[in-house]
Amino acid sequence: MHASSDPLIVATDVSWRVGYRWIVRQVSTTVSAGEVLLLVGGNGTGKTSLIRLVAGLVRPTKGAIQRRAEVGMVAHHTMLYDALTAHENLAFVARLHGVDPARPVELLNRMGLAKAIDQRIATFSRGMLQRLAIARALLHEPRVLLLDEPLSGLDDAGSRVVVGLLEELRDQGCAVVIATHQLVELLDVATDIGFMAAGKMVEHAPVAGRDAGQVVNRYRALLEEGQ
Amino acid sequence: MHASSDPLIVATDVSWRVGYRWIVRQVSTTVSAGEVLLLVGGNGTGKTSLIRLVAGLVRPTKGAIQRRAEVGMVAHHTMLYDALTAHENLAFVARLHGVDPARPVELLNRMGLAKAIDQRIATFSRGMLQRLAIARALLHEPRVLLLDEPLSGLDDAGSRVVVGLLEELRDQGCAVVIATHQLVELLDVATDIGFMAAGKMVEHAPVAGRDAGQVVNRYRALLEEGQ
Amino acid sequence: MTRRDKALQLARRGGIVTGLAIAGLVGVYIRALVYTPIERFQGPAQKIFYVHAPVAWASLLAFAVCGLLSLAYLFMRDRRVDLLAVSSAEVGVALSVAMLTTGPIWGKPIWGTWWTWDARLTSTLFLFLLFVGYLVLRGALSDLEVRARYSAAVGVMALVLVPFIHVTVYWFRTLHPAPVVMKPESPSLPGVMLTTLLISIAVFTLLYIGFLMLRYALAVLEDVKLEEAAHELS
Amino acid sequence: MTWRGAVAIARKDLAIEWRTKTAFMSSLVFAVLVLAVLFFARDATAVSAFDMAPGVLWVTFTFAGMLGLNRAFLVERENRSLDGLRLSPATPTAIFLGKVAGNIVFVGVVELVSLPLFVLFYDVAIWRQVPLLIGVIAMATVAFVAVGTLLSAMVVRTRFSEVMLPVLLLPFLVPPIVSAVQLTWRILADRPLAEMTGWLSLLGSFDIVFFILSLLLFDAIITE
Amino acid sequence: MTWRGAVAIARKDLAIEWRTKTAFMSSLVFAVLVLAVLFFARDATAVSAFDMAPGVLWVTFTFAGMLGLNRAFLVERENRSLDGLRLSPATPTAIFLGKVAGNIVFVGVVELVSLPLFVLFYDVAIWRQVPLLIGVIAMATVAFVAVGTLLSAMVVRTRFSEVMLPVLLLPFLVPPIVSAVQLTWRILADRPLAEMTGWLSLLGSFDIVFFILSLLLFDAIITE
Ligand code: HEM
Ligand SMILES: Nc1ncnc2c1ncn2[C@@H]1O[C@H](COP(=O)(O)OP(=O)(O)OP(=O)(O)O)[C@@H](O)[C@H]1O
Ligand SMILES: Nc1ncnc2c1ncn2[C@@H]1O[C@H](COP(=O)(O)OP(=O)(O)OP(=O)(O)O)[C@@H](O)[C@H]1O
Ligand SMILES: [Mg+2]
Ligand SMILES: [Mg+2]
Repeated sequence: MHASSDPLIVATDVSWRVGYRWIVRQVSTTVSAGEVLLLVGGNGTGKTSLIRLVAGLVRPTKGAIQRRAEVGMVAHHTMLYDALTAHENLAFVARLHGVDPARPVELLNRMGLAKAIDQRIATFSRGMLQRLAIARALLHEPRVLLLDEPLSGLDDAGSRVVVGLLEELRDQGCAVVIATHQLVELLDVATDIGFMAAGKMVEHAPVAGRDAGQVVNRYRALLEEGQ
Repeated sequence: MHASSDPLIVATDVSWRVGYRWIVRQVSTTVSAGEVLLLVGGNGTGKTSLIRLVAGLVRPTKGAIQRRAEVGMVAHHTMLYDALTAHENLAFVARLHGVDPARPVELLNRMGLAKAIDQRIATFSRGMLQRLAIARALLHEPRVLLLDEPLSGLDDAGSRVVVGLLEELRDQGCAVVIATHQLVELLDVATDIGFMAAGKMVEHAPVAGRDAGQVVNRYRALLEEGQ
Repeated sequence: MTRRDKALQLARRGGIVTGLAIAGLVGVYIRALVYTPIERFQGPAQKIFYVHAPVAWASLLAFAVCGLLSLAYLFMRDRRVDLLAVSSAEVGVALSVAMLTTGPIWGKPIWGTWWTWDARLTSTLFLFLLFVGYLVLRGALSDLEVRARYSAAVGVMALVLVPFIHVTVYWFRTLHPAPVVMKPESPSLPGVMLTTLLISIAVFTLLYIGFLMLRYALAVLEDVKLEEAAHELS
Repeated sequence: MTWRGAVAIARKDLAIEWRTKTAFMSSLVFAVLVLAVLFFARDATAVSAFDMAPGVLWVTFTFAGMLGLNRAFLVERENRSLDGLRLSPATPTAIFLGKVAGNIVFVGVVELVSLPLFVLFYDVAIWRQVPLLIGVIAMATVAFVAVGTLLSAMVVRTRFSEVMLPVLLLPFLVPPIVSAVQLTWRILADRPLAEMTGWLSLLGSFDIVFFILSLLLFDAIITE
Repeated sequence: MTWRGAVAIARKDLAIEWRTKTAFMSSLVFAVLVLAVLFFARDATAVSAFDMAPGVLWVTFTFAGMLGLNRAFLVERENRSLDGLRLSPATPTAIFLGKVAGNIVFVGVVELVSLPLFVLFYDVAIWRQVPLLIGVIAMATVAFVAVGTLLSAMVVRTRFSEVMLPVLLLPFLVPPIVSAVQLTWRILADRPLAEMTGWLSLLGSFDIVFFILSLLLFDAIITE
């Protein structure tokens, strides 16, 4: 691991307000090459908002964010074109990024979409869309990955493929931020865990040395508090 | 439990084709009052399609479906109006169904949306939308419940609320069909489990007497086969 | 006999009918060019008449059949009726294109204008566009059953709409004389021309039936192909 | 049952429009803009504004109305809420009537607000004839909305509703719009009622026939 | 870099349209329908079809074009794919140029296909003038698409794009459409070129100013 030597995401005192409400409050964090930060927290605590801020899709009301490498993102929306096939969608992204045209097929196979490669995605099932969205995010081999509920809608096989990929990417020196509610599945791949509550990152700690049960209990306790 | 005495959903040899592809193939099943059928299977195996068929939103190409009570449904799409608040959305559904106007508030509280009751849902987070979609489905106390990935996007607290509700509903004599990938969370509430593969229901068995590990292993084995 | 054999047989018969109709068309033209006198005012341009008028009739027939079959579909919900209706619509659109091209070719020398907004032309134009819309709508819907139902609804609406458009445009026109050289009202034809025209109408009706048989057979074959492909999967 | 559903749906649709008013204000501004653009998009030496006025009025109403109509079902498509309606006990008739009522109010208000502006721009003010004119507008609007509601329920299933709705709808608008234009210029020119009965009865029968037809066909569209 | 992105985006947009052709066919049929409806939406005793022709042509092109323009960004809104573009290395300039190119092709093809029909329907055939007319159409289309692309990128963020685009866009279309109408009737009436230079230079300068302005402002719209 390359940890901490090479910070790829630096967020300093980031806050974001819509109307009179602060949705993200003074979040400061650094994610370095080889680190995987798991964002957990209750519904509506600002995980998605934070990820969009980090991606640069919204501008923080206060504070600043630095991204020191290209970004790949899985969002709640797939960012895909319904009228195109799976392959055409990825081919477009490949052209945009100037990536090897063979890469889409490679990734589609990896994500288990080989059979649906020339199917229009308007007819895809939810899980198939999620797989394609993940392929889209990884296509240009970005060193910063922002994944908002990447396992959502995936079957067990799909989840394991994604976890496997994430392990590889971490070891290759990517900086990864994952917002999720399925922390048990993702705990192994994580190096850090950030608990969100009411827009604040109330705790931010390395995973090493804590077992799954401990983390889950802490998460539940924080959820209870939030209620 | 009222099991088997009172069949609320009867599907006989249901098949559905789009173009040259059979998406659902000869599925026959009966769900009676007090039964909870868990539909599990890989991505793109036809769970959502089957649920839409059972709901009557699409017409089967072959076979027939009977529903003997009003239906409540949670789909991949929320069926809510972005421009309205949480309460207005439910109030509309309540009016459509001629339900007690106090029920929306009651359910919103139950689903943990008390604080967001007058917030426009266009600004809801994914999990909040999912909670509201569940409240919408339960509003008119339907005796047939069709839930497509009900836990998706929910935090741990939300999941537990939903599982609690499902237990109540089962014991009150509802017939419930749940498509999900999170079978561990839902196994306790299930009475039956149906494995889907390539549009077929390849196995359909009661849960009683099997432990979670067994079921999960069987699910994984079936997924492997499907690859 | 399997569905496929039946469809193939129908296609063969449709081919024969079409062949007969085309032979008839050749006959009509021999008659028109050799035995029917050249019209006094219009000259040789008038010969296109023996295509134009019958093809107009055949396309209207095709649309009417589609409308009636659409109505039938809504009651019977039989896929075959839907396939027959769309076949008729497609043949109708093809025939209208022929009508809408021969019309101006003729109209330019005769009326001195490519197009005039009289009742008949206009209602046919709207009808043509409506059925193009019908086909476009079908193309945009993937579920076969939904596609059949929705297009049937449009077919029925179109059937009811045509008389309204006709009356509307007729009133719009007749109340204010149109600035065209000659009004496209039916002139009285000398006997020989009338006979030729009637034969030609019969020939084009036959042509429509032939096309319809062919197109329907094709639709059934496609349907069979889909079903067979589907069976391979199950 | 049908009434309760229809009222709930119409109320909900109007609540959504009332909530933001963006769509309403936009439609209104749009109507005014079309009035203005049509005013300028003519060869002023050949065509006087007054002569063009009836046509302009109806072209404006048609396009503004089409915008409104499209919205009514887009709202149901956003999160597939139409599925929710179809699962509810609301009958197809209730859904149709609810949607039609909501649309008539929306389109009607846009029309009534832009009418005075039209009178102002095109200098056709004959206030005495206003009740008659409003009657004609009402009749044409009913025809427009009934057919439009049916068709928009269909095209909303495709990814192309905003382009397909006008394509399917415009042919159906020929009789009502032409009648309305004919009636409008007669009204503005202060012609005797006798000259209008023909067009009035055409418009009236179109209303009746297509309202009923749309209502009946809507059933086939909305139930699976 | 900019070129690669622009080409990729234009290509993708055209591939989407080409895939189904529904939108294209619909826009075409729509244009024909508008031509026909405008013919009937007039008081035939007062206004001759020929005099109306230039106005009709441009009203038709405006509405058909607006439909097309709306689609171009709706496609990006479907699954928020615009976010994907914004995250990509494609510069705002590339996105703008790609979208403009795709739109010009789409709108241009619709215009060129409906032009002969217009000539036919309104009986204005003067084939000699066609090159000049096409030149005017091209100039007006560029103005239309450049401003429209900028504005549709803004409205697509709202839930009301289909109503807000025309509202924002129509005022900007007044100079190009009026110029185009003026030029068209002069062309059709076979007037000397000298009578057109004024309008031509107005149209030309509008093109240049607004293309550049839209390009520059697009940056501010698309980047956060
Ligand atoms: C596309 C433009 C069209 C043009 C320029 C055109 C032109 C003509 C002309 C010049 C005639 C001969 C009339 C005469 O002898 O004075 C004619 C006859 C006829 N046209 Fe067309 N036509 C067109 C479209 C249509 C359409 C759309 C129909 C639809 C039904 C139609 C149906 C007929 C029929 C039935 C006749 C023969 C009977 C009669 O003369 O009344 N035409 N057409
Ligand atoms: N554009 C907006 N306007 C107003 N409020 C917003 C907006 N976006 C988000 N919010 C509010 O901000 C809070 C955080 O939303 P966010 O989507 O970031 O939550 P989350 O942590 O991703 O939740 P979930 O686990 O449910 O996905 C929510 O309460 C939401 O209602
Ligand atoms: N309208 C359609 N046209 C064509 N194919 C379709 C259509 N709807 C579904 N399919 C195909 O049918 C299969 C089953 O889809 P479905 O959505 O039912 O799967 P699912 O079991 O719900 O999957 P997931 O777990 O990913 O949600 C998929 O392969 C999908 O591509
Ligand atoms: Mg979220
Ligand atoms: Mg599914």
